[in-house]
Amino acid sequence: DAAREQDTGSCSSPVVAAFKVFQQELDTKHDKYERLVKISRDITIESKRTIFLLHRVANVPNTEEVLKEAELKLEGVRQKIGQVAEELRGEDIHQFHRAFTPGIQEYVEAVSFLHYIRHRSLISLEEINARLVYMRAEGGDPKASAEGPAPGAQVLTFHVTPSDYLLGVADLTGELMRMCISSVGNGDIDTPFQLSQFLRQIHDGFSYIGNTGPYEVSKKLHTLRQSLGKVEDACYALHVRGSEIPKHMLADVFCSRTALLDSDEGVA
Amino acid sequence: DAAREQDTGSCSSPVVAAFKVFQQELDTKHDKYERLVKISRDITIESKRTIFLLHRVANVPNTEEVLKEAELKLEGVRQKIGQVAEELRGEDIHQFHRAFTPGIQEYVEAVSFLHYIRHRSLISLEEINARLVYMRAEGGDPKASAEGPAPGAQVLTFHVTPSDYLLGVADLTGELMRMCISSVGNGDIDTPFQLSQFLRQIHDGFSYIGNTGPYEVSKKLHTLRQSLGKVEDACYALHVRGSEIPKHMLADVFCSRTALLDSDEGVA
Amino acid sequence: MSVTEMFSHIQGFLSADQDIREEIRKVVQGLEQTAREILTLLQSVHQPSGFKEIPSKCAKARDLFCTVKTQIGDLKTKFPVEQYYRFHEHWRFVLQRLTFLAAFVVYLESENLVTREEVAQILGIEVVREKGFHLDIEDYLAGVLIMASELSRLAVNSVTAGDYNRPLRISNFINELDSGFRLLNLKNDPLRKRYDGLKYDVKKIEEVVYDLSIRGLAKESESSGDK
Amino acid sequence: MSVTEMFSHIQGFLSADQDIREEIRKVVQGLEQTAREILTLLQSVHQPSGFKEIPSKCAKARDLFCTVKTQIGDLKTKFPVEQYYRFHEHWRFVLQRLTFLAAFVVYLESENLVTREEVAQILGIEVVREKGFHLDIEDYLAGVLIMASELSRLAVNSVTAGDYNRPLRISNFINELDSGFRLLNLKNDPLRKRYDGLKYDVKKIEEVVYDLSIRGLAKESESSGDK
Amino acid sequence: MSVTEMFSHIQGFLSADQDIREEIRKVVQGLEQTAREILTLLQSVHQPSGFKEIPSKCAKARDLFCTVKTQIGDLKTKFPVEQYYRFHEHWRFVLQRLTFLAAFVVYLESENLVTREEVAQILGIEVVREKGFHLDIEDYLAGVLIMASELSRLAVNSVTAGDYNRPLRISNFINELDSGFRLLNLKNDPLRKRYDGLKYDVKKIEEVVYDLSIRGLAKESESSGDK
Amino acid sequence: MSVTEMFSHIQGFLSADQDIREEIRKVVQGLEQTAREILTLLQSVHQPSGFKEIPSKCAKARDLFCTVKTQIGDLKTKFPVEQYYRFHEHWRFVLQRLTFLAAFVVYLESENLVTREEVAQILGIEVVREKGFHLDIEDYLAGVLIMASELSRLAVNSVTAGDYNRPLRISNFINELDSGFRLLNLKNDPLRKRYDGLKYDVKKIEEVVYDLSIRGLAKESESSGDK
Amino acid sequence: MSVTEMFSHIQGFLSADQDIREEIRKVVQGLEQTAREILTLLQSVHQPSGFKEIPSKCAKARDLFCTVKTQIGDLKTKFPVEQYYRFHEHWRFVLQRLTFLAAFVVYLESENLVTREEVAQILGIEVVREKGFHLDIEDYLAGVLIMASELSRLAVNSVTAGDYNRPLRISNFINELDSGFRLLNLKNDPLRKRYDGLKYDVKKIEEVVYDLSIRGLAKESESSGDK
Amino acid sequence: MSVTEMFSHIQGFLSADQDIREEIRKVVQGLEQTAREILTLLQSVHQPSGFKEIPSKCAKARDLFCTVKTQIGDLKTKFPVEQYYRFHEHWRFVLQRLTFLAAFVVYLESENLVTREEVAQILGIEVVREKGFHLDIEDYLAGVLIMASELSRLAVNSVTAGDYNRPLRISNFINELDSGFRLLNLKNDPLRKRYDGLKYDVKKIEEVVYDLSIRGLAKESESSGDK
Ligand SMILES: [Mn+2]
Ligand SMILES: [Mn+2]
Repeated sequence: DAAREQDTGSCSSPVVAAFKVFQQELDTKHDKYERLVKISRDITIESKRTIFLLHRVANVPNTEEVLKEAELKLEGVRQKIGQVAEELRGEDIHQFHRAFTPGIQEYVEAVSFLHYIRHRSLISLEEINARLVYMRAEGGDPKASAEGPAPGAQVLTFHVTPSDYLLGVADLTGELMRMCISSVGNGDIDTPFQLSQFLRQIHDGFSYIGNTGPYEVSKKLHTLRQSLGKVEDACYALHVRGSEIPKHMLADVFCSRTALLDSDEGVA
Repeated sequence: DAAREQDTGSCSSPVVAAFKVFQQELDTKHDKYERLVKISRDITIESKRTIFLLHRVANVPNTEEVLKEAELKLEGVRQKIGQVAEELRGEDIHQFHRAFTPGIQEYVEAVSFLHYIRHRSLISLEEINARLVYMRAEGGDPKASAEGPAPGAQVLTFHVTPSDYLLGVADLTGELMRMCISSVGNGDIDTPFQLSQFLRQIHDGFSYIGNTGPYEVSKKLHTLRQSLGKVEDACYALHVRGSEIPKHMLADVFCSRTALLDSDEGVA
Repeated sequence: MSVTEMFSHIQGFLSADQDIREEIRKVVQGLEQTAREILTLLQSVHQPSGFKEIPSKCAKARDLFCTVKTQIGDLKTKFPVEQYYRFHEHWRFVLQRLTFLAAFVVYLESENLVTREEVAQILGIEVVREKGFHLDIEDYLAGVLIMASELSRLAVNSVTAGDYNRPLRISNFINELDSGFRLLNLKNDPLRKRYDGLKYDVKKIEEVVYDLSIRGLAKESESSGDK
Repeated sequence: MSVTEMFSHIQGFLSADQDIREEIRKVVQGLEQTAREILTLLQSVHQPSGFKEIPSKCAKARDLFCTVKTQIGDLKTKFPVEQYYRFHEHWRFVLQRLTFLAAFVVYLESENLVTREEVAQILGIEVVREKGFHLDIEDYLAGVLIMASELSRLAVNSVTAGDYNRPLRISNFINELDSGFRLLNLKNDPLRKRYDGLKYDVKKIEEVVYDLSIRGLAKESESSGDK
Repeated sequence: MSVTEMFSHIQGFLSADQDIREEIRKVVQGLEQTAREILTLLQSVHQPSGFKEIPSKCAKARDLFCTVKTQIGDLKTKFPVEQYYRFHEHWRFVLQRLTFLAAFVVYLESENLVTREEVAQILGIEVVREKGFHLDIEDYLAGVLIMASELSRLAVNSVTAGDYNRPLRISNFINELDSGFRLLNLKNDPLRKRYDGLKYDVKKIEEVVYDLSIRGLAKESESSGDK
Repeated sequence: MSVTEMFSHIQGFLSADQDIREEIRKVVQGLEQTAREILTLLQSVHQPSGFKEIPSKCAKARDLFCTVKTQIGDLKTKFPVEQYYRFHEHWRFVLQRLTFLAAFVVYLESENLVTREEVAQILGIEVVREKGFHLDIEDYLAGVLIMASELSRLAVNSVTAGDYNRPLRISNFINELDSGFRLLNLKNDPLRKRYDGLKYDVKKIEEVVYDLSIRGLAKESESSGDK
Repeated sequence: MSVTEMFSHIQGFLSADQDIREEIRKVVQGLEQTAREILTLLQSVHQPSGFKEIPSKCAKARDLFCTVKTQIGDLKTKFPVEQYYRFHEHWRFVLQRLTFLAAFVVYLESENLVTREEVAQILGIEVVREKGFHLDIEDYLAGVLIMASELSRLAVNSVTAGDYNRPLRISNFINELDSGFRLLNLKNDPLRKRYDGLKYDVKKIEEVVYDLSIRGLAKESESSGDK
Repeated sequence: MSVTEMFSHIQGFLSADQDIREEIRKVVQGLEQTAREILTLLQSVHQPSGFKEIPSKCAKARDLFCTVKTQIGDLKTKFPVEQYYRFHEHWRFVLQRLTFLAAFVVYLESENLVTREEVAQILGIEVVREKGFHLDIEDYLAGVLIMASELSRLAVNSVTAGDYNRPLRISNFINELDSGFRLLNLKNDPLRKRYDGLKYDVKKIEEVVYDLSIRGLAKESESSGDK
């Protein structure tokens, strides 16, 4: 390669010399972009699998174990996000944002789903970002260390943008809706009402933001509204069918049925 | 992970047992698909860069060196296609076709471009496929060798489908058009006429196929027609301006001009 | 080889491909016809009167599956076996329907989940791709999910027909199926969408069981609930 | 923090963002206005009468670039410097236009290709991202390509104005530029499209040079061609 | 004939065609108005109070169908009969609506499925294409499917109005209709899509019957269900 | 007048127009903000606990409508009144939202359909175009249709909150609205599409009433149903 | 007022509006017809033979503009003048075409740019919005841009017809027009897009002038170029 | 007649219809194949060498049109003639292509515009709808417009092949065609869109003529231009 360049007649030209630098710069940028796309795909896949895992919570006796496994998977995802952060070290994060935004949104969806199951609350952007702080280990990534001994190079952070957070939370509502319908099917009558309350809050939050947010958010509003509708319908059905029997009887009925249907062991 | 499965109450169920097998099978398939997508992206990028390299042919004194470098790059791409073939060993190629078709089309575009520059002819599907035959080296890829000592495992082939070939050739016409316009700019008056002849043949070929081919082919026909139009216009302009001066003078004019413009060294 | 020859050559490939597809389409149409006939046969189980006739209807369906076997046998001859996925879209839909019908028959007969092996055997095809024309796993799963939704309908109609026992058995069955599906990591594809529908089937059946429970109609099933 | 509070919090982010964009838009409008004024100034070089005035027009353009500097200085204060690419789309277009204008002035003055450093200096910005508000490489390249197309027009109009010398110099210049661009691996993006246009500019200039050559009008330039 | 003459001649054809379309559009607007009036009339059957008035409402609807007849009579005069399919799109939609309304009236009167002959007679048109302005078979089927969805709504509202008998009869009727449709080999067109909706109507009605059964409200009707 | 003078003159017109649009956009943004606040306020009626607070929420909403009035008052000053339709697109969307909110408040307070006059009065605008900034009839209708869909949601949530009375009243209201709309001959435009959604709302509410009826929960409300 | 009364009332409004639009459409069709006739008349200037007939063709076109005036006079009676922008889309297109034609006639007659006042006068409408049916400024500009592209065609055809003088005059005219447009701050709308086309017209004409220059054909015209 | 009988009956109709469509599709596929062969044959006129062979290529094309005649003859037998418009979409596209090819052959032979009668005769069909399978007027016009764009390409390639005469004749022909089309009042449909493309063809050919004129290459042809 170098040999050829030597031979090129016009290689003495300052214009061509300048463009050789540009070539380098552009290729480096595109290569980085491509690496980020690949990491993002990995993040997406692992986050999606975590979400599937979390839906299994309702069907296993030991919830905590599933949650721990999910936590472990997400720890792996966070390592991948660490790689993203590593690639972005010293870069303008927005320059490559399009390369990794799908992965990050999916991570937000997964981590907020886990958080909801654990704490029945919405994880905040700050809480998410707080876990995306990386300390460089001793024998750290050589590529990263090659950047030189900049002060503070030991700590690396990744910041999820507010709009990626919003988009991830918007998708979370779809998973919560699925969880709600499953709960009803499992005879769990508390979760749906909790979920409808929670979803309503998120829905009201998004309505409050309305069209002032990024375009992608407004686009997801319709799906969100549909999910809320499904959850409200489910609660309505639970209430209506509950109306046919006095409250104190309900517990008895459920007791006997729980004995009856062995695989029907809801979360709580 | 295994521990959790042991604990699951319903793990004795044959249904659940069967689904565990399904889970394995699906995940394996998705993982393979994902790996193929990534290889395909690499193939695309390297093929595109080869095409850019080939456009530099007109500007360097030693054409052969550029062609060799392009050949080298494509050899690298073929190694990647070898990885695809390795992944597809024993699989139905059409099952994963969507994962790698963009890369293969781009490779066809690059390899047929190189072939045209060398031989001024259209590479055939058979010629392309003939170079996608892989012999497994002794210390071969361990993943591949793990598949066991199947007879004939030493030779691996990859077959470009006719429609990927067509789609790659359709894109080639765009590159040929670029080459034609550049040639005119470089004062090369033979290449454009050759190219217009060649493009017309390809165009007629595609018209002959018409809408009997895959949908994507018909979609590219419009661009192809535009490229042909640009090339025909360029030849027209060359002819018209050539008409203003007697043929025998033309050579003189070009001689003096070649001396005049130092960087204007065309291919032929 | 000239460019023109090359394109003629390719055109040869393409028209051969189209001919194959045309042939496949015809056979698939026949298969769809048979599938619709089996469905009509089995629909009667939703009728109050149809409950007693289940065994005879299943037997007749089994007969029609022989026709299916013949038709699929015909289909297999239409294209090289190793190119299954090249033409997959053509029979994907009908194979899912047939899997559903086979699964439904097996359920009606034995209240068991049909295995992939059994479906393959009923349809006269393979389980493993390497062995020949086979049943894609996602098509098998899709067929099973269609059955789940048919079962939720059956649970409702069982009650109308006065059979308070069946819904509880269906409930057990569907719950187990649901546990199975929860183990899978699905992509955002049609199968995922269908699987989302399963949650509604489970919910519907749960509601039926609830209705029976609060009315004490589920009692008798307790004894016979171990099917 | 309640869900409501969280959304208020996020809403805070979002409206701050919108305010910044609003501010940026206003400054960018001013920049576009100035860019149009510089363009109008430089357009006169295409007029037969305009050729002698090039130096004075360039001087005036340089004056207007001071206004540009002030406006960009204002722009820089509107957002945190490390978030350049967050708002890039807002000024990308005008920065390409301004690069074109700077490159055109420099060409008219010296017949040299403006460097990225020079553009940055003329606009009062940085070359290296780390140092502050900078000139993105692709925007620099786009600006240079706009100039190439302006030069092909200039070659044509030079002949009309009776200057048979300039087209040959432009031809040399553009050919060198073309050699430079050939070194780049571009994505399928707007820049690639613009670069495809360069081939037509080169072709057009080549045609002009040809027209001059066959008429023996390019002769005199041979002596002065080494500028 | 010169090119100009030829094109003047052609323009004559084109404006004649446009005039016909304009005329057709106007008559079709009138038809849509009448169709909306009939619909409003029949909507009252969904009201608790409306159940007793069914016969009188049907009679009034029959009156309005006379207006429809006149309007269609007018429509027929607007174009040559053998060009029916040339302008089909203009009246296709309203003809489906009118078929629905005719089918609904007939169902309310007799609980029978209207035949194509009856619809044709009510609308004053032909069944057989060769005989004149006719009812296309696919439009007939579309109209029948619209009615099916109206009947599922009627089943729900019957219960609200305290009529526990009607849903069972509707259920039988719809099941028969469903079996009928299963005999058809529909293409992948709008009709097929509409037909896919039928299974939701069937399911909905089955759930209504279920609700009545489990609460013992369907008892009395079962004995008198042989209507 | 030279070309330059003419275009300077025209630029004066254009920037005046752009300034007006800029001003309008700003005021409309404020209106949207207020509309979102009113919406957030009224959303609480869907909460189980929110039912008792309806009067107080409506009162607060009425307060916010005063802000709306001021903002619209401001909007009116931004452009000459006879150019309403020139800038209509800018406020069309928010005016439909505000109409919906006004209609919703009025419904919650009195269970009546807000008239165009009332909306106009609540928003501080005119009904009659000639008198000034007015409420376009299609925007009024669009707002009313948005409310219909909100009411179907309210019917569902009322039941969940234990109010079995409200759905029946909503059902009557929506049926009346539906009859009203059936009187209109809508073009094939966005309004028509929205209206097509109304029949889903009607059906949804009918099913709620059905669920209450079959469980005897609608009994008590029927007696007191004359609101 | 009952809901029914209210909606009947509204329907009155809606049909009145639809009638107006129908009327407008008809008149606009007539206008389009006349515009096409004027265009055909003026097209002859592109023919070698047509150059001498310019004055007579322009006179005939002026006659046809009287018909236009009558038709626009008719159009004005179809709707209240202050609702101009309510129906603007209906005549926007034809008004731009007519402006183009008027501008072309004026150019052919005097080689001047038609002013907005002149167009208004030719079409029998107003310049100032307040005074009545007027020519929107953006429609005037669009019409002028259509003419620019017609002039680039005319430059080409002038050379074919042996008139080497006209292209130079057109070139000056178009350059002036281009400078004029550069004074405008256009939004990102259809007009902006059309304006982007102007630079191709400028370039095309410059190339024609170049072709004449290099062949020494522009010589004579240069001396007489002060028209 | 029971519902089942009725639907069996209907299925009879539907399959007859589907069979007809299947048959039509097959014949149309054959027609498309022949059309592509004719096209390939005629494409050679764009080759420098192809110009002399025009007569022989046209003769061969005429031969292939006999095949077309036979195929269309076959097509006619597939459905009742009065249902032309029922199946129009199936052959519309290929009929436009064939019209283009016939028009192209006629142009190459005689440089005349093919009439509708001639096309009909070449294809072996009718002009008048009442007489049988005919050539719809809009399909004829579409075919003619496709030829116009082929002619603009031919004009370019004629020059490359050294024939400076032909472009001038094409230019006259296309101008006449353009005038013809300007007499038509086209709706906003695909034909209108295609017609908008004609003006690019006109312009393109005018530029070719210009290029010849300015270089004095059109001289000789002008004298002999009265063909
Ligand atoms: Mn998700
Ligand atoms: Mn390419």
